[in-house]
Amino acid sequence: MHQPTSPTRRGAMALLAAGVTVALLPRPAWAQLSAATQAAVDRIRGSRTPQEGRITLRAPPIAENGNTVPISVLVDSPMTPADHVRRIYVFADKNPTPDVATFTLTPALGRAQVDTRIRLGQTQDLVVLAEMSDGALYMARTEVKVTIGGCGG
Amino acid sequence: MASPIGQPRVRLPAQARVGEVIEIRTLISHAMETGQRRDQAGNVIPRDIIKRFEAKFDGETVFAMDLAPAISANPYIAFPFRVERAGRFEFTWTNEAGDSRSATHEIRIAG
Amino acid sequence: MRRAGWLAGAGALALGAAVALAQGSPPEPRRQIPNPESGLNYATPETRAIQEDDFLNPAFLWVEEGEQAWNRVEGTAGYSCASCHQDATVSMRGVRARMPAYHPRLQRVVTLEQQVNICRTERMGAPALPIDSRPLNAITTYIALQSRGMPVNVDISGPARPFFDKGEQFYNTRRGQLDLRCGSCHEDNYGRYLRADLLSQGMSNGFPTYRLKEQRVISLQFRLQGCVNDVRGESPPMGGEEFTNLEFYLAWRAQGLPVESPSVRR
Amino acid sequence: MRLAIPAALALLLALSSPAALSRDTQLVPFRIVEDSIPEPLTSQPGDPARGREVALDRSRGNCITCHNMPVEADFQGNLGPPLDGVGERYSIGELRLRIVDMKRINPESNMPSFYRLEGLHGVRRDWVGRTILTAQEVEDLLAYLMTLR
Repeated sequence: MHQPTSPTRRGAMALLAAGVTVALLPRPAWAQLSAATQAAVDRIRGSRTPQEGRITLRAPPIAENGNTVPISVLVDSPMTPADHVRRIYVFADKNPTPDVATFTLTPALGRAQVDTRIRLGQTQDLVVLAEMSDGALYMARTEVKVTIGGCGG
Repeated sequence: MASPIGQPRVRLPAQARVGEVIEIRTLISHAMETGQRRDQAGNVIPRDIIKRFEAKFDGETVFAMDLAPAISANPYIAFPFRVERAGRFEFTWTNEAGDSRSATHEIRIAG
Repeated sequence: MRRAGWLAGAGALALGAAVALAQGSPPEPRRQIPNPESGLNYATPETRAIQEDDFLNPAFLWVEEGEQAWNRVEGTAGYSCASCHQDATVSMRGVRARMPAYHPRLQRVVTLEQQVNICRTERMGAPALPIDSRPLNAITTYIALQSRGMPVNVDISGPARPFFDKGEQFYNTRRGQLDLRCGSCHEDNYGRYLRADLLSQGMSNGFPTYRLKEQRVISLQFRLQGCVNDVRGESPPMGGEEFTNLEFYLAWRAQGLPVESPSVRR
Repeated sequence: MRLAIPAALALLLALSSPAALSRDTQLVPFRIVEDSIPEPLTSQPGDPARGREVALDRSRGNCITCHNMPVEADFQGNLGPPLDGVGERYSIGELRLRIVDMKRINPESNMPSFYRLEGLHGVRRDWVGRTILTAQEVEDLLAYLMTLR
């Protein structure tokens, strides 16, 4: 429907498009976190060690504006009373305060997925923890580059 | 002084098959003031956010979200729901002052 | 009374056209970008996805507010917008596509925002709403939505032409400490990156727009203020003559592009 | 009444023009020889480390907004040519004129004049009478650019 006509632009869009729509887990979940995020994660995990896997975290690799960044978290779970996702925690590692949201889920949902739009103050990692009904914890993280505007003002 | 919670928008199908997982999408008009911005005169704009969202089905909480100031203005929240019977959803947004706003939606079983 | 006003307006419009014909309008100017592209083409897939789904697009909160305002009686005359214009989905269809337009009685070009305020102050006995205020943006967003998909088609002929010319002059005047004209970015360099910003052609067919940065619906003239400010220029006021003429020129630059209001931009 | 206005104007001018003049005269004099300014604007030699900061600072040089630079930084602009090797392609005098006032070389250029006051239109109030860079910042920036070989 919208046909690009500018070759420079088309190249740029191809670059952008190449990184989009894929689920990302580009770095180990246990790479260094900011002190504030680490403290928040420690409060949740207690003595538990989060595992990798099960979480699909979708976020744009490049956010056009950090004030409105669409994100989606999908956790692989049957969502039955015996085996479901109880909570999903989202942190922005380098925001002034890392807390973004805590979701409380129940088996009634049928699928463990949440979508929202968040604010990121700068390029940073998004960190997600998922707590299962049996107490198991999973963790994922992905980097979102937040664009820097051209005009200095 | 919290500003009034704006108009909610909710989208979900009016009917679904038994066992079908539907998507519930919600949007509410709200500035989500972080408390870190200043107005033109240099005064801090007081923090004023939607703090909690709850979805109930026939009176039972099925989904909830605790929001921090890092949620964008006009919060968009979407989640799934497995339809087992006809019933009534109630969605409630509550700000830090304890004011809340609700919307209700019925769902029927198709066929 | 109301009808008489309409007729007088129509008469003046016809007269204006006749005068222009008699005097022979200057030829239609040639566009620097003959085949313009919407800013949508310069947005990331995520931003496009928000625009392309009316539920994801938060501007529809403004649309709903505007629809309520349309039917709300305000002012001393006891009228709402609907009192005169009835169903906006019928009466307002195409209006956004041909605004700004020459106003024969006021003998100048007026924007959609200004036309709403003219109705409010002259017909409804209600106060004018501040330019770019939430209630005004809600009404203009609701009105603009009724033209979605229709090609921008402003009339720059006849008595409108001097205002167009002034807008064009503003567009092409280098200003601010950075000494840039509008076209420095939006004609000479679209498709290139200014830091992370992929420069668009600066087409106005999506306004009012929901801007991700401001997290609200903004009017075109609010955006124009931002641009002038960014080149370290002293911005004219929103709603003033300079930006109104510039908005008129910008609409002509986007002639033929579909109205996308309310669009979503970074 | 009719007299009062010019009087007030004259007073206003008398009050404001010395300030404006003294700012104007802050521009250090320089001599253009062909397409270069051969002599430095300041007696203090440019500092490449400070110049690098100027080049990257959004509120000062902000070179990276329009030019690709040989530094680790996300989102480098491409309106102008890449700066890698610029210290080899031009003499320092040639670069000095290009930074001070590119429009002396190409009036159609969109590169801002970083050390010019006259001939600007509608400058924002807080920038009136000020150049984008100080003379010393120009020299620091040049010292950095000359390291790009």
